Amino acid sequence: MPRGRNVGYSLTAWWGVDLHAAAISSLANVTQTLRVLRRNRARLPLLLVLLALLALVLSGCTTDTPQNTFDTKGEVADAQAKSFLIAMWPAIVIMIGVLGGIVLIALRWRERDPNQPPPKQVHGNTRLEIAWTIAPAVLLLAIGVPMVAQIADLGREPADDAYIINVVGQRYSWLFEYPEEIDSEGKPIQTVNEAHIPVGREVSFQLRSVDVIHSFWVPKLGGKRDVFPCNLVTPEPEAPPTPHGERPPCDGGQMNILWLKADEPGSFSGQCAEYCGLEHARMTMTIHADAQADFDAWVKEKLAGSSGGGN
Amino acid sequence: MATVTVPKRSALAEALAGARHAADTGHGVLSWIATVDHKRIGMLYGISAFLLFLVGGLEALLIRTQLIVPESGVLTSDQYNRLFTMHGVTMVFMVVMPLSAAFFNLLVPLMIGARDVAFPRLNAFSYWSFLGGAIFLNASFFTRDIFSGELGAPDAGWFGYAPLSLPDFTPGHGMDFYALGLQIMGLSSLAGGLNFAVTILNMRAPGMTLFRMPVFVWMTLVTSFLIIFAMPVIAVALFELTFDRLFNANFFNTEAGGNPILWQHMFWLFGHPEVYILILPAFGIISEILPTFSRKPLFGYPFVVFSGIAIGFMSWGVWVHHMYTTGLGTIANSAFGISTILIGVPTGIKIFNWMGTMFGGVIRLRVPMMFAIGAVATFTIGGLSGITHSMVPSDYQQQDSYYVVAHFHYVLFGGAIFALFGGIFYWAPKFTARMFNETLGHVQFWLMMIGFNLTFFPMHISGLLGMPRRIYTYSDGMGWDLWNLMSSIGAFTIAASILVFIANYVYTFVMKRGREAGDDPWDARTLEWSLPSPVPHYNFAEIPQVHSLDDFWHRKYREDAEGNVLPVVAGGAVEVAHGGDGGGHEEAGHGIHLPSPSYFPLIAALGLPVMATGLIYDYAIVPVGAALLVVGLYGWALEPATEED
Amino acid sequence: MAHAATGHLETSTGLDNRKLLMWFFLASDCLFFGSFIAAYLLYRDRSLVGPYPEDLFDIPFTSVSAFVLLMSSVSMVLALAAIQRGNVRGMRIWLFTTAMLGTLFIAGQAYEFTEFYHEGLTLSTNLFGTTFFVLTGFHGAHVTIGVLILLSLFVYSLRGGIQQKDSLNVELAGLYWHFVDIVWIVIFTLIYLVQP
Amino acid sequence: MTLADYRRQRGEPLFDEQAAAVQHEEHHPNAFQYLQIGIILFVITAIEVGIYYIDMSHDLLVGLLLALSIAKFSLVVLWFMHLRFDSPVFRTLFAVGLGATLALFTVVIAVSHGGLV
Ligand code: HEA
Ligand code: HEA
Ligand code: CUA
Ligand SMILES: [Cu+2]
Repeated sequence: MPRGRNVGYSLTAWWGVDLHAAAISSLANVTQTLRVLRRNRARLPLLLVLLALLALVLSGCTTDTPQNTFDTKGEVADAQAKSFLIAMWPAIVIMIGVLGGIVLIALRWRERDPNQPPPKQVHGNTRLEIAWTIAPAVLLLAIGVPMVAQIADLGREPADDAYIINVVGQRYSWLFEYPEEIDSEGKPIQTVNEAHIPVGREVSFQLRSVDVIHSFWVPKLGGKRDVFPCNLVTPEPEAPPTPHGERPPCDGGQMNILWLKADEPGSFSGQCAEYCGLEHARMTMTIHADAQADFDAWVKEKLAGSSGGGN
Repeated sequence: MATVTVPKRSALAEALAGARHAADTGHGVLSWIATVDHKRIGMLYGISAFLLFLVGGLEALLIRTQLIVPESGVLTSDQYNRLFTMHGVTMVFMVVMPLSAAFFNLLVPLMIGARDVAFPRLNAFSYWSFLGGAIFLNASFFTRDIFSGELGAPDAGWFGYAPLSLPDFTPGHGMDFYALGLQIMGLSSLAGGLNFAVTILNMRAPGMTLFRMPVFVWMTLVTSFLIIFAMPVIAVALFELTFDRLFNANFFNTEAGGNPILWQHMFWLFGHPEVYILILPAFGIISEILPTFSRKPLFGYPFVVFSGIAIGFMSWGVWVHHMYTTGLGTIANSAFGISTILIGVPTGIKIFNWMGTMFGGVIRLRVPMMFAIGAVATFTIGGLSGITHSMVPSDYQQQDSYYVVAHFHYVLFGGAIFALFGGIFYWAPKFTARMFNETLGHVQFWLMMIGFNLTFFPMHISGLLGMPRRIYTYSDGMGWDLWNLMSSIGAFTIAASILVFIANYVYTFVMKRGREAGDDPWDARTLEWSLPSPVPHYNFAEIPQVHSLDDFWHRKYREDAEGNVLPVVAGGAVEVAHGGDGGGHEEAGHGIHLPSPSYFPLIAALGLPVMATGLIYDYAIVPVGAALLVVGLYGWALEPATEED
Repeated sequence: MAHAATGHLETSTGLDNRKLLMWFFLASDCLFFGSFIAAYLLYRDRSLVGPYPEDLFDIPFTSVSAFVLLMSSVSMVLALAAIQRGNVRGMRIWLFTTAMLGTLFIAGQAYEFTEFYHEGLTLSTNLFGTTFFVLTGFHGAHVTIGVLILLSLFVYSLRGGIQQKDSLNVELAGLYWHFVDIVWIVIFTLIYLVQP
Repeated sequence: MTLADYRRQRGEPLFDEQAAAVQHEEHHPNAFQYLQIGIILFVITAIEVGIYYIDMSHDLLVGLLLALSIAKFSLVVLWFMHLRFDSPVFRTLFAVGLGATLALFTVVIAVSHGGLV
């Protein structure tokens, strides 16, 4: 019984393919493919559809919508949008390369005639393999290194003069507490689902939940941070405004701290981003960033008014 | 080669032996229920998984109907939450995993030249416990008054984050069903993983060295390893949840100092390897289809294999990328960010080698090839959005937004489901001897491709526009309306494509209008095509001697030093492959001792959901289930694997 | 426990299917117990209310039961050595001894659990109760299953079911048994002896 | 599986059908050796419990206890479970399981809230 050549595993065999020939022939093939495509006007609509889609996408990104992560209004959100783009542009280039490559190859080497004999049997090419191992690795590390720097940047503790706001997440509302603004009864002022923050100053949100996990997210100011259950070991009233960076101990869970900074005044909407039950969809909030004077005025008004109560 | 015959048989044993004999005829329902034949088990897996795909898809359609416009009231939030939880759980554990298992079962023994898997009855047990678990979990829908719209299904999301998953926050039995149902299906997968790992290492035909195995077999092996090491972790997490829910334990009880992050670690420590468990079989399928339809060997075979192994290995070091926003700290996020990013390298190797395979081939754009190419293309998009996720600062904005939903549907639907459909079209002729209708197949492909992109591409945008996932409604003015509308239209387009597939199935197999396939309709490369279609129950009349990678191709074609192809003298090799000529089959079949059918795996598997039901509703039922399990296991152990005749 | 007869008398690796299966399973079980032990360690010292481990642990008692389990490993391996030499009677004796030592261990654990319970520790008292009972409980379940397997082999051998050529059955049971034993070695050290 | 590749490079057959010949069944220790191991195990346990009652620095105690239990563990695994004599496949499998367990859960504990990092 006749048998084919044994092409079992042998590393040296993979070096056997002549790289030069392969390279030259592939170059020739690509040019030929392009020529085929140019001749074939039928593909034009496809291209147009793709372009239209791209236009749609781009228009989507510039629409002024309340939670647009690209319509950034603070340095944290800025940095994060930048981080996305650092990954997105290479990704788009690779996507076009790979998808385009697949389509071109499939069209160029399509079977023309059912009796076409099998093509030349190419088993591989080690140099190519090494190339397409190293190149992506280098590219990925190139975006990975700035990423680490950014993580450290965003992960640093809030500045010393950061304005502290305690955030208590509960199904399905947000309670904001201003430990730096104590009213006549010795209680910090509180608001529900709406918070005021000063513009241009870092705000340290100290996040904890009294039930399940929520996630604090105000897209225009910055990415989210999860709000974990945390029963403060020291009961609340006595808990002094926490020194920056040091999380007060809690039983179970932990308190997370997220610092954000608004660059311009405005009202920014946010929403709970961790599924927390029936009304997760409606656990929304608005953060009003006020110029310092307006903010002070708001605080004064709150302190003068009856302690507690909404906004 | 039974070792011992138990001296006296009780009446029960007699009856069982009788039933076993009845099952041995190869016809009728009994023969399917008691089957230990890997091909039949594979088909059972496939059919069950496809039906569950319709269930999960129906759930998705309800989700998309609810989200079609802002503030719609089609579903209540309670219904919505249960539907998306069950949608995720169904698609992951009851569709993609069992569909992959279907292909393992159908193909692995044939591809390595074996008559069955190493443990045929364990294999049957895997199937029945999967089915039992799936029915059990879906039965939860009916535990409340479903006709007045109250669904009883689990409602804490597919990853069931604690403490939401505790009875204080998700009362009712839904999450009990989740914990116990997944436990049963996990056991089923573990049994399957063990079985296939042993099968692949131990049951290869002479000459079938590891590096002559088809890539699909390799990917099955890697997947089996992942299953073997990942399943115990989720088993423990689910046990902990079960104890918390049913016996008031404190694993995740924050009041007692419990730490919810523990659940997240355990879930994702399992969960990330799990997503590669879902995709690697699909990679294997792609790696079989592309060479056949390009009429070239797989480009860089050892690199494709090693990159698969590398992916399996690296998948253990990236789980924290699901937890970037939990505040684990700069060091953890940086380390896991880098490791996650780097997983793009071995995946890229696969993509490039697939392109290399097609490059310079003679590409037949038949239906399986279309699905395989489609899978590569859409998976690439999903993988690249995965890279944007792995950028930690950028993920702070994307985590738990629709951008994630877009990412994982691109890899899961675009990668896995497309490839699995390709596999169905590719291998169906082997097991049914009929070809699916080609035109309907192409219609399905294009509908699915368009519908898929229409559904999931806009989710990238709605996600970046700040739309969180798992919200049952949204207000207008958020700028999400258009994108959701597109997604919903797309979802129904996908549904149409699935209907086309069902129509194709009916046309081909029910109306029997499908073309006769013949033994080797695609001019394929691997051993299973050397067998007659449908494959005889003993698979190989004579265990083949394997001489090379793509052995079957080399029986048909010769290759000169430059790689030019010369056909082998027509027919010769193929006939030998059948183990003789036509008449030989029947005779050959007689001398072969195959494992006899057995009811015990079914009985043992049945015990599991019964026990689980007992745990939830009435402890008195637990011993009944336990008894079934024990009887099943003892019967199984004592019954000779092969009945002597 | 008959051989799976699938037409392959010899396997590709030369290793027996069932033995390979057992080792895969044991490797997998490492992660099973590892998960529970990790939960215990993560929660050690985090219980909000007592009783705490140092209030309850009775080291001499647990040392004895750890010792019992350890010695059962010795008798197990002796059972294997016996059947490999064709000494069925010896095997029976050692199998039975092993099963009894295992039962003794379980009895000790039952005693320990009730003792703890009387001192106020339940599954829901605190984190210690939860993690301790579940971890050692799952280990106990493993031992119980092991005892059942050993007794089944014992009974089977009485009916002549195990001869020298079937020594693999004993070897497999042994692998499982030893594994359960080494898990206890780890638990005994990490949970009982090493206190923060 | 990297092991296979390694064997291949060294020209060893273990993953092939020829390997059936390379079986180590014969090297099992005998009953006497098992008993010796048993005695060592007994002694180690006794030492463990003994030092538990000796007054010494906590770190030293923990170190000693860990070392002794690793010794016990290894004795059982290598001798009673025959990993010393049996096929390297088993050894590799078990090492992978054990190594994965150690590595993964060390990281889990390290990066949990209130963990080491
Ligand atoms: C089949 C399943 C599958 C697969 C294969 C992947 C593959 C990847 N996934 Fe995905 N993922 C999921 C299923 C999957 N994922 C699921 C289900 C979730 C959500 C769970 C939930 O929350 O419900 C998720 C979530 C998820 C997250 C968390 C998002 C969040 O919640 O915040 C992240 C973060 O890093 C991530 C990353 C990646 C990466 C980097 C890959 C990589 O493996 C991708 C690698 C592939 C490529 C990169 C493309 C091909 C490569 C090239 C063409 C080479 C050149 C490329 C470069 C140089 C970039 N995934
Ligand atoms: C393999 C995995 C897989 C697959 C294939 C799919 C397929 C689909 N998914 Fe799913 N999805 C997940 C895995 C998957 N999904 C996971 C893991 C989640 C996360 C869950 C969570 O957050 O907990 C999720 C979440 C998820 C969401 C987010 C919900 C939310 O966060 O609020 C959405 C929203 O649109 C969605 C949509 C869809 C759609 C439209 C399809 C479609 O492609 C489905 C197409 C199939 C059909 C349309 C079936 C055809 C049916 C018929 C033709 C009817 C005929 C019926 C009979 C004859 C009875 N999915
Ligand atoms: Cu709170 Cu979602
Ligand atoms: Cu992941």
